Amino acid sequence: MLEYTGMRFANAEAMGLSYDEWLLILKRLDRTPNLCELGIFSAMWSEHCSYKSSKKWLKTLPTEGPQVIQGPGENAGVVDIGDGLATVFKIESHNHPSYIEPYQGAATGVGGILRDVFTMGARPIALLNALRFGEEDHEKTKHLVSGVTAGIGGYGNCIGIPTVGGEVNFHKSYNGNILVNAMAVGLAHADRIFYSAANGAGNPVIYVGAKTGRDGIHGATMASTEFSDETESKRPTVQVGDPFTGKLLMEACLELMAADAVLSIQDMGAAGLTSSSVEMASKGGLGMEIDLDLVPVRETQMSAYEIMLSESQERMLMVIDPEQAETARAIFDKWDLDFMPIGRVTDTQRLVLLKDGGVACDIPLAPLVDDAPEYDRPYRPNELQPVLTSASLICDFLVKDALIKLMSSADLASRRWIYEQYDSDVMADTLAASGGDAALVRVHGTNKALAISTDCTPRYVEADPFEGGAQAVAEAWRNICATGAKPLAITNNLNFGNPEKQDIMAQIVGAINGIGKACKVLDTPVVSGNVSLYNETDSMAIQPCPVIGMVGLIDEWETAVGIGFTSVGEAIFVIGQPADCADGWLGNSVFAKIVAGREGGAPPPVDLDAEKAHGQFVREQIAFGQIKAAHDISDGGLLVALAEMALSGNLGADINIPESDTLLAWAFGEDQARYLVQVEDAVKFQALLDEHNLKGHQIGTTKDSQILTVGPDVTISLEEIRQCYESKLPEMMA
Amino acid sequence: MEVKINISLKQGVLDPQGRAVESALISLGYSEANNVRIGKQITLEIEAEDASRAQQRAARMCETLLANTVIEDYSIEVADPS
Amino acid sequence: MEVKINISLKQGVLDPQGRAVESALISLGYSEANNVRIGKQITLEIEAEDASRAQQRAARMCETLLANTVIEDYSIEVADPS
Amino acid sequence: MRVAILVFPGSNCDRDMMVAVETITGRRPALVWHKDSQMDPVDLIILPGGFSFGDYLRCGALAARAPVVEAMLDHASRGGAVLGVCNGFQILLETGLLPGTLIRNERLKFVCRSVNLQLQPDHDSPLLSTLDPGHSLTIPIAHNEGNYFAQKDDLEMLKQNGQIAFKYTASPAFGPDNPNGATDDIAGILSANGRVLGMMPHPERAIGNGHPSSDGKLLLRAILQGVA
Ligand SMILES: Nc1ncnc2c1ncn2[C@@H]1O[C@H](COP(=O)(O)OP(=O)(O)O)[C@@H](O)[C@H]1O
Ligand SMILES: [Mg+2]
Repeated sequence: MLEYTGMRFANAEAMGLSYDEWLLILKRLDRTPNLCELGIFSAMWSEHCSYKSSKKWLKTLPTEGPQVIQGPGENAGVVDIGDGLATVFKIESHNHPSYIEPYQGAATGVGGILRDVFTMGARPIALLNALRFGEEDHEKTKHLVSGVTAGIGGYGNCIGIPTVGGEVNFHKSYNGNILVNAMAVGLAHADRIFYSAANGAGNPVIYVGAKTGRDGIHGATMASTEFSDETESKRPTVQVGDPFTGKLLMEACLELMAADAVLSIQDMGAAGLTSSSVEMASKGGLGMEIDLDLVPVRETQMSAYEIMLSESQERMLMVIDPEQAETARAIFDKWDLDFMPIGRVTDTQRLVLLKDGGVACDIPLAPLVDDAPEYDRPYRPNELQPVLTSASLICDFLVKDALIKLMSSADLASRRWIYEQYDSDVMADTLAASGGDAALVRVHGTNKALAISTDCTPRYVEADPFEGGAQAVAEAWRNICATGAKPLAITNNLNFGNPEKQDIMAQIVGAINGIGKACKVLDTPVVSGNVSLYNETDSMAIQPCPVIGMVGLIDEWETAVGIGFTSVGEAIFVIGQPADCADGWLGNSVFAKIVAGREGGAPPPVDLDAEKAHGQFVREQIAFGQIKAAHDISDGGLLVALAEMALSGNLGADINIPESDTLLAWAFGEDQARYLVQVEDAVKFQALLDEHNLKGHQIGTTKDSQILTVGPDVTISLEEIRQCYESKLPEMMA
Repeated sequence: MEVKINISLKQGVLDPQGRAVESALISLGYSEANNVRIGKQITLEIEAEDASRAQQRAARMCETLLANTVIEDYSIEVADPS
Repeated sequence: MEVKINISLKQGVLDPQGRAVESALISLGYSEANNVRIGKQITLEIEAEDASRAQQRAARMCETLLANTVIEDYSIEVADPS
Repeated sequence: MRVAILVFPGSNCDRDMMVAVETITGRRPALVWHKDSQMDPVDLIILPGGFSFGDYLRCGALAARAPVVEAMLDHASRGGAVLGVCNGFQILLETGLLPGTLIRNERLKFVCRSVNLQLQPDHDSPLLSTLDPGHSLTIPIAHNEGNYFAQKDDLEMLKQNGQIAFKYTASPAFGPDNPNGATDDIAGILSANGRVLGMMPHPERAIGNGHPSSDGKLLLRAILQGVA
């Protein structure tokens, strides 16, 4: 019956499989695979689907805690937020497609991550992103920034989920390989989470959503190979997002779930029908039989191979309760979506595909999943970079000039040009969107809110993967704590170069170890994530970028604070820094890069115990109403954080400075675990700090002026800062 | 010279807009409508010595800006001034 | 029958997209470009006995849905099947 | 007070509007699906924001031909009150109930932020009569196609008849402002009888309670009072 078209190793190799992997397929099948079968193996065993290079290390991450309802392994992680509710979230990359076609690449990235979340039974309530582009004056940067921004907005705005935050960096290592990571956060009833494991042999398998075309065939394999000019011409048909159909699909699925008709459900993401059918069947310990002639297609003469590997968007696979089939169909009719029984669950533990009256594929499921190769790739870390002294980086720049230069750099300038293109208010529960530390989104109909942030500082990770990995978690932690919310858990997106190179593999190992350590100490388990490797162009690797997406919870959203100064004549405290401090960590800082013109050097060390103590203190004092505004100190250091608070609140301040030869380091050093806060009662607050044994002191006072006064000699008008801070991106993009 | 540039999605690329318009036409009673695709038509004037030169410049414009050649095809018509 | 419908903005109606494209072209060095206007081209198949009937139906579609006759003009071409 | 909110496939501010109206009236408005051609009589029909039918072809165009719109037009022709917000405004223009059209924002980009609106002192509408003439409101916008355009005689008519409801206006916080290039800074217009209002800004996103402004609540309350 089966057509043995005699695939050879050359075919397997062209699909990205190694010789050993090819031999393993022959052994498991006890025959040669046909084209469709080989395609299925290559997709399932691709880096993108199998995590073969990273799995060994991902297993070391902490994934448990009383708050965790579902950790990694499902479409998205699920975390308890009390009152019978749960938050469901995940982050995912769409790097390569976004480089090829920025608008559609970014749009489909958003669509894909949304499906991961509503597949679990959650209504998505917020989107964030983490973007990395090449140098600001690289010929492609403008085109990519505008396309990606429009694409993210194009999908999110239309489907009606607010885009509330994110981050953007520019660096030459991303000139030929941008990063587009999208995170979605949803809300569900804790006892009504839907999973992908198929159940009940004999139950119908239903295909819903958009029709299948020849889009993005073998995208999963594409995402697992290095980029070169050659791949640019070999590219598959670009996937086009259809947020309108995405919206209908989301509403229909949520309605269907509420009707109790769904037994298991899985979106068709990377590797489309292949990974969804294989994962559903194998997780359920069952098998599946699908008649490919029944799959709704929008093009003629699609082969089994093409149908199985198409990455057309807005599609889902589900197993439904046969008694509910008519209810289910009626719901999809209402939303004008295809609803097609295409097969059934079996107990054979095999994937059987029928086409044109014959068998197009008949393979055991176990090898696809269990035998997926897992590598223990050798790694050799680069030598750690030297600690750079302040003296070696300080130049004869005036504090004021340095501040202006930093605030108008692409690294620190306002991202308004980007985030004003995102509908951040739809759903009417957004309390704080882009522009502050973490976004705050109300848990609809309650007093609670979720605080959400995405963070990573790639230059730190490149210099020291372990510290950099830990720092990404620490910064996300600070952003959440600075709103008054309690951090709950993280998702992560590991963007690295080619893991077959030992130094890159060492970055991966180091960063995962750093993330793991930080998550343990800070009690923010990893509940979901995504790995994107081979981010290289013509062998130039990107700056490693393990993005952390953290979600926290605040019980009374009215107690939350923002970064902007709120009132005049109140004390400004720095937390996490002794009063006699006159220096700062300039190595590998934005100051070093922008003002001193020197990249590299050891990044600021991370002290997780200090992070924990300071974060908890800040959160508590916000809840008690002692803190009226809070901002973590990160890129650009203390003075940049201060300027951001002043701009946001539109109030000036007087700042005391130490007597110091290293004033620039004091002002712009990037030492970790620090916050700036505005408090009403300075004496009481100092006493609280002392009582908690925390370093911290008053450094200034808010003023009813539009001026920052820094020490006795320096005054800077907010207008001047605002002007350069706000005009940078619009000018760059003009 | 008057130049018309038609930009359409490549074969095989999903056209959600065309699909939505098609089903709207059908629900409005135009059941005879089929295979609706939506593209752009750009008209412009190009100062050039002759039609072939204008055609050439228009093609350059398409490649560098007007068309997204990853997903779109274009065709150019130069109105013969004679 | 293959039908092409071109929809363009009426004279006098502001075309922000056309203007933006024009200035982008000029800044890319295509100073010979002028008067850029952006319209739509809709292609579809219409089942009909003959070309004139297809033309008629297409015109109805434009009036009821495809064009916003407040600001847009349309023109219809039916590909001669012969 | 009976309020109905029309829901089209792709509407995405229907729930937000429902919550806002319920907050003000204490009564949950009915959500009416686009395929319904019959509708129970109501005092106010609201067309919410979103991307009905994906905004494909032209924004609002496909929704304007949906069955429920017939019922809405009936209601309006009997002098019933209608409010269209953002995409709802676009739909009202496509039905011809209001004159003109909304084209792409001048800067060709989606824009989401707060704007300042000035209620036009010479408006002639019972829906707005409880607000002070010249009242200024801070309300967010979020749209890609909010650039109001009308032919000269239509514009003239709007001015003559007091059919311009709101204009974008300068504010200390946001400076001189026209966020989308709209002709004469027009942000919202009225029908000749003053009972159909279309506007780009989203009052349902400014009802206090965590929103940066509560001016939307003020406005919606005025409309609900004006209808009654
Ligand atoms: N870096 C990571 N950390 C933790 N979990 C991860 C990571 N990368 C992937 N995972 C988990 O592995 C599973 C498979 O992820 P993925 O292949 O991205 O899913 P999808 O089917 O949506 O493409 C998911 O449960 C995901 O959360
Ligand atoms: Mg998934």
